[in-house]
Amino acid sequence: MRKYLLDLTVSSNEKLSGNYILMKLTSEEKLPEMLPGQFAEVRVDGSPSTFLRRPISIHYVDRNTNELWFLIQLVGDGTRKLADLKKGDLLNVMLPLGNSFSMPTTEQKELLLVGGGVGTAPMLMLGSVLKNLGFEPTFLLGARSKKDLLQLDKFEAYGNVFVTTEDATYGEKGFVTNHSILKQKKFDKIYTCGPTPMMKAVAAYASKNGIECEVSLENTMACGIGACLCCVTDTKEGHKCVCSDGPVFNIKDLKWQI
Amino acid sequence: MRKYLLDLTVSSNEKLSGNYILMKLTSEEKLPEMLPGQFAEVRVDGSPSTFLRRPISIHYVDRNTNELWFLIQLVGDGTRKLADLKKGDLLNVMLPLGNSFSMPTTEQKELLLVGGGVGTAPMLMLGSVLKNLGFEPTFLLGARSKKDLLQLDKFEAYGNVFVTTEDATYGEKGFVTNHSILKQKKFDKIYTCGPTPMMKAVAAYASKNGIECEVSLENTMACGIGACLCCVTDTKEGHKCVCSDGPVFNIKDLKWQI
Amino acid sequence: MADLTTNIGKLVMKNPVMTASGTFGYGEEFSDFIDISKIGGIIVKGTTIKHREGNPYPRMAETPSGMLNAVGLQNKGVDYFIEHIYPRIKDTDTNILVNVSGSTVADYVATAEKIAALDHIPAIELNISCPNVKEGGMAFGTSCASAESVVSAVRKAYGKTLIVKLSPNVTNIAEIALAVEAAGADSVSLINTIMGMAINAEKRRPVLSTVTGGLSGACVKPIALRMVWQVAKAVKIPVVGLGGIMNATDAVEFLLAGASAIEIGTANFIDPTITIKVAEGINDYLERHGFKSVKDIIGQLETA
Amino acid sequence: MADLTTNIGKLVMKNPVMTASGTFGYGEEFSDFIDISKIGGIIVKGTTIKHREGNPYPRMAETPSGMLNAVGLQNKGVDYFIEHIYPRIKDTDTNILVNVSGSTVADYVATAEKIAALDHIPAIELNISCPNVKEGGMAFGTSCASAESVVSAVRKAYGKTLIVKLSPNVTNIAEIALAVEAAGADSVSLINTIMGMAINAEKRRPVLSTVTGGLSGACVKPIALRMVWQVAKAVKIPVVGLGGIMNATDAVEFLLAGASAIEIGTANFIDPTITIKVAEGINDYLERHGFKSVKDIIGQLETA
Ligand SMILES: Cc1cc2nc3c(=O)[nH]c(=O)nc-3n(C[C@H](O)[C@H](O)[C@H](O)COP(=O)(O)OP(=O)(O)OC[C@H]3O[C@@H](n4cnc5c(N)ncnc54)[C@H](O)[C@@H]3O)c2cc1C
Ligand SMILES: Cc1cc2nc3c(=O)[nH]c(=O)nc-3n(C[C@H](O)[C@H](O)[C@H](O)COP(=O)(O)OP(=O)(O)OC[C@H]3O[C@@H](n4cnc5c(N)ncnc54)[C@H](O)[C@@H]3O)c2cc1C
Ligand SMILES: Cc1cc2nc3c(=O)[nH]c(=O)nc-3n(C[C@H](O)[C@H](O)[C@H](O)COP(=O)(O)O)c2cc1C
Ligand SMILES: Cc1cc2nc3c(=O)[nH]c(=O)nc-3n(C[C@H](O)[C@H](O)[C@H](O)COP(=O)(O)O)c2cc1C
Ligand code: FES
Ligand code: FES
Repeated sequence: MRKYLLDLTVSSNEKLSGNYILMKLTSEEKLPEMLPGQFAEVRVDGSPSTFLRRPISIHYVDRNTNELWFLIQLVGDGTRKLADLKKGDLLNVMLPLGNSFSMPTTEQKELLLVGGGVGTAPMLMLGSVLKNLGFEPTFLLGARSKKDLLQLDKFEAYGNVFVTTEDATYGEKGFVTNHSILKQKKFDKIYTCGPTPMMKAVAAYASKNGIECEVSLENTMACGIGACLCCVTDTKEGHKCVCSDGPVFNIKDLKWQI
Repeated sequence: MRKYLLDLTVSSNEKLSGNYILMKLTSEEKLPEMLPGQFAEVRVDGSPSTFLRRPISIHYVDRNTNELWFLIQLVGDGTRKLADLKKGDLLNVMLPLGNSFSMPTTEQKELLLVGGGVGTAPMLMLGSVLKNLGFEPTFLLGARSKKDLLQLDKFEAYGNVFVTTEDATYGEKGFVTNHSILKQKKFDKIYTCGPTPMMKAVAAYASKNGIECEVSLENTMACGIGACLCCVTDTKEGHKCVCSDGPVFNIKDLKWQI
Repeated sequence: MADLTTNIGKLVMKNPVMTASGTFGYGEEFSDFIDISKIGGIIVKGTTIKHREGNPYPRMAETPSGMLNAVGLQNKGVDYFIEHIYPRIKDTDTNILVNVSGSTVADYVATAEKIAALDHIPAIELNISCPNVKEGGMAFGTSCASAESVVSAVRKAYGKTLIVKLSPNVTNIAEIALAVEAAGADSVSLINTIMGMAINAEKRRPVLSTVTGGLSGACVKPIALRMVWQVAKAVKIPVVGLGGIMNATDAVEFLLAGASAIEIGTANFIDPTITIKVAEGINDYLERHGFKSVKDIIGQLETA
Repeated sequence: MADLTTNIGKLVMKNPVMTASGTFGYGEEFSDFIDISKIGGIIVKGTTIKHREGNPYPRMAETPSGMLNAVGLQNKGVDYFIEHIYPRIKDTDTNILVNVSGSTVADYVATAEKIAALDHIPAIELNISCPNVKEGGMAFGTSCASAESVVSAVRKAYGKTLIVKLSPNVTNIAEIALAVEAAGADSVSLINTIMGMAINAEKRRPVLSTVTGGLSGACVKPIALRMVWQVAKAVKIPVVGLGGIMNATDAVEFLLAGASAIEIGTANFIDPTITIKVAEGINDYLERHGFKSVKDIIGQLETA
């Protein structure tokens, strides 16, 4: 897929509950094709401690308004600087980068999309694409606390949403893998993105139940396009780049001890 | 004189003609004592290429409004970043630094204040102080072109103002040292700040005519308080720091070939 | 348009901008962003005789105005390169150079010999300065004797343009450059990364899997520029300068310090079009200052 | 409040924060901003046997996340120090150390002897690593033999705590540290500045009067941290770590890497209160992680 280097215009940049922002970006040109699971490398200007670009997932693409959405957790200087951007400011992005979640096979009907924390970001785009294809995806979203649950209303537009919070402020208490839906319903394919321990627990559940499972990994990145080999992960075929061979991997290809 | 490290609040930041800004800063506290010729070391935040503070002269202190004024030429990333500051933003400054212009002796009545380019900055504060002491200072201000003439109306409040521009767009054409006022009037003391070639020409005029002359030097600075010895200039007593022994020097103490 | 052509040994380049090994993949990774044939030369990934998995992750840490890497020469080996990658890139209309690494003199020689057989590879860059591998690598580049031994051996086996990439982790880089010149190198390139380290204070652990890594990016420019100047004064062969070049002004500084060509590394990550911008910016500088050719500024720093 | 006291040889410090020579004047320059007696130790300017004018200006160039300086040990000489400066600063309620420099072994010894007579100076830092002087300076710090010779000579003449400041401009800093330890030093401090260079492309001239200068500031931290770690593993004497420390987290990293104390240099220029903030920040770190004493984290980096 062709990659672009673009100056996009911020059309809105909203502070969400907790420590998150929802940034919408637009362009005079039609936004390029992007697939669910892909990401952008964002240049952060005016932050002396931010030397490299920052990888941010494609949260959603609204083709009607020609807007690209980012859902960003403010964890350090780079992301905090992004929160300062105002409507009309420009943001330089390289995109779309990486592979994408694979579409279900003809036998796979019941799809579970598991997101944890800001790892829910790519799940919205994935859910919308699956819904457009006629699926009724199930979302299972986990968070520390109610304030860390992001975009619930948006997810509800594309499927049933189940929630766990660690402090029981919303949905069921505990981790996503404890949620009762996993006992009630049989899924054919699981997609997940979130903290590594969560993804490993989900992968363990999937592999125990013989369910196909794709995970979206994080890693420290420099180039974002497979050129520097800084972002590798262990796979059965050796080191693979998370930025270009991933970020999405099928758990059967990883060397996870699950 | 005691030095302070302060977070001042921008009360206005005006773009002037040419490539200059007039920044006014205030504080809830009374601004400290400052003398004409002293400067501040300004911390520039959010500019990745600006590692050290930037020295900026005290342009003027308005005790009625409790405002400190900076007159700044935008030459690089640091000064350009300062131009982005808006009313209400904070600016971290160390001040007042350096020595100051010395007050005239009892025999010195006719005072000439020569400023070139943004070197006019400290001359406004000096003029206002001299006027308050009962003097009628004469200002001789030089600039490339009309658009580089700054704050003329302000200077006029404190004395007669004569002007040269290199392109004859305002006042007499040429350099300050060509101005006819130097032939018409005999001065007892000259203060000057501006580009080094201009200050040397002024110093040569002063020394030829036996007039006392003080110049305000520039140099590359790191600490601004005499601690690092990065900013020395040659004097008859050896290397002296422009930041703490200066920026104001009497030309008789310098080793200028004039 | 000024004349941007420059020579490194027998190598003729349309402009002095090359890409630094390990930062530009095989060039293809950047072809969505720029026309890579407009670059003076593309130096591909560090290539070794055998497949190398490289170091475990994490392999990268950001630092003030720079980054540390600990990739450790991950590559599929020279045979894989020849069979699978070379055919894809060989017809790019620019110079394609291979960065050759090894753990023993024999490894270096064997790899260089295989590359010598490739018609469309006019030169190699011999990497005797990688700080991220346990054996060989930097060790060859930190003493005159070992640098001399590996370069002479490769020189015998490799007839095309031989550029030797020096390590900055030494007391006297000019001395090493002289040894390399005496051993028959056509050119030296410098600097490779500087050995550095990052710590995660909260976890009380190193950030990199290998504890130490190689520092690159804007932060190293003052050191790189100094070394290029020292080496250019010492040797007669052309020098290729790199380390922290982020824009055309930086590149001009290296040319003035004595480099006949420059390489851009880490800056590619921040702006994938930077190579083209730097080539254009060098041209602008030359025109603005009234120089007809880039050769008019090489080594023209006035220090008197 | 955690226990911040730390020892360097016989020197006891109330906290591990010192000021790096040449960046903090004689301490007095900062007393409008902070109570300097709250700093663990103040290392005053490089002092030589005779008055030195230092290098011509310009002496400073800003670089990405750092700066170059070419001060060249400007100072009025040790006698002037003893007569005019020492009386003013001697009663400051903290450790005042003198950074001793020289062009010959005899110079170093003579200066150290004079300082030894001062009751309120409990230690010296022997600067064998200044890159900005023509003679001596760094030359002593870049070979084991010369480092050994100057340190043994000073050791004989100086009975109090002797800290030797090492140059980073070497192939193997641990080797130099071992030589210095063998010669009788009580401690080593590192790093001094890294030799670098800046060019004004428009003027085609070096920025500094001396062409090259010493690089310091945030940009050098990864290199300094690596060297401190290497040296701390090699020697038994306590190590003082510095180079690019800008905040308390940086300081903790050096302690974890094995430094028993740290020095702050260039950061003083950006924030004249930084020494106090770092001391407080180290305390916060210790409390947050449940450590009773700073000694509990010195060298406690887990690399396994
Ligand atoms: C493919 C990919 C997609 C991503 N998508 C999103 C997204 O949609 N929304 C979002 O908020 N974040 C996303 N991230 C994470 C995001 O890139 C980091 O949070 C961001 O780079 C932090 O930058 P910073 O300057 O704010 O923090 P820094 O100051 O760089 O770091 C702050 C803290 O975060 C840790 N950290 C930094 N980068 C990473 C990383 N890549 N992985 C794990 N920990 C890190 C640091 O170790 C440090 O503890 C994604 C990461 C990857 C690799
Ligand atoms: C005591 C003193 C008082 C000053 N007062 C004022 C003032 O009131 N208003 C004002 O606009 N400027 C003043 N200056 C100059 C001001 O400090 C510089 O213009 C500023 O530091 C440039 O910062 P920058 O990041 O914008 O430019 P940079 O990117 O740092 O530099 C841009 C260009 O300016 C040159 N330059 C940078 N600093 C200096 C310097 N100190 N002297 C000479 N050339 C320099 C550089 O070589 C470069 O060519 C003063 C300087 C001193 C020493
Ligand atoms: C991620 C990464 C990988 C690198 N791999 C190699 C390599 O394989 N061979 C080599 O000679 N240099 C390698 N280098 C060093 C660069 O080619 C270059 O010498 C160094 O980064 C300094 O230049 P820069 O500051 O412009 O990046 C690598 C650098 C980076 C950042
Ligand atoms: C302006 C300046 C002057 C210095 N003078 C000396 C000196 O006289 N003696 C010395 O041993 N080190 C001197 N240094 C080196 C510092 O003490 C310190 O080793 C170096 O700057 C690295 O630390 P930093 O990055 O925290 O500044 C000087 C550094 C600077 C920036
Ligand atoms: S970040 Fe460079 S290869 Fe993935
Ligand atoms: S700038 Fe440090 S002494 Fe003047």
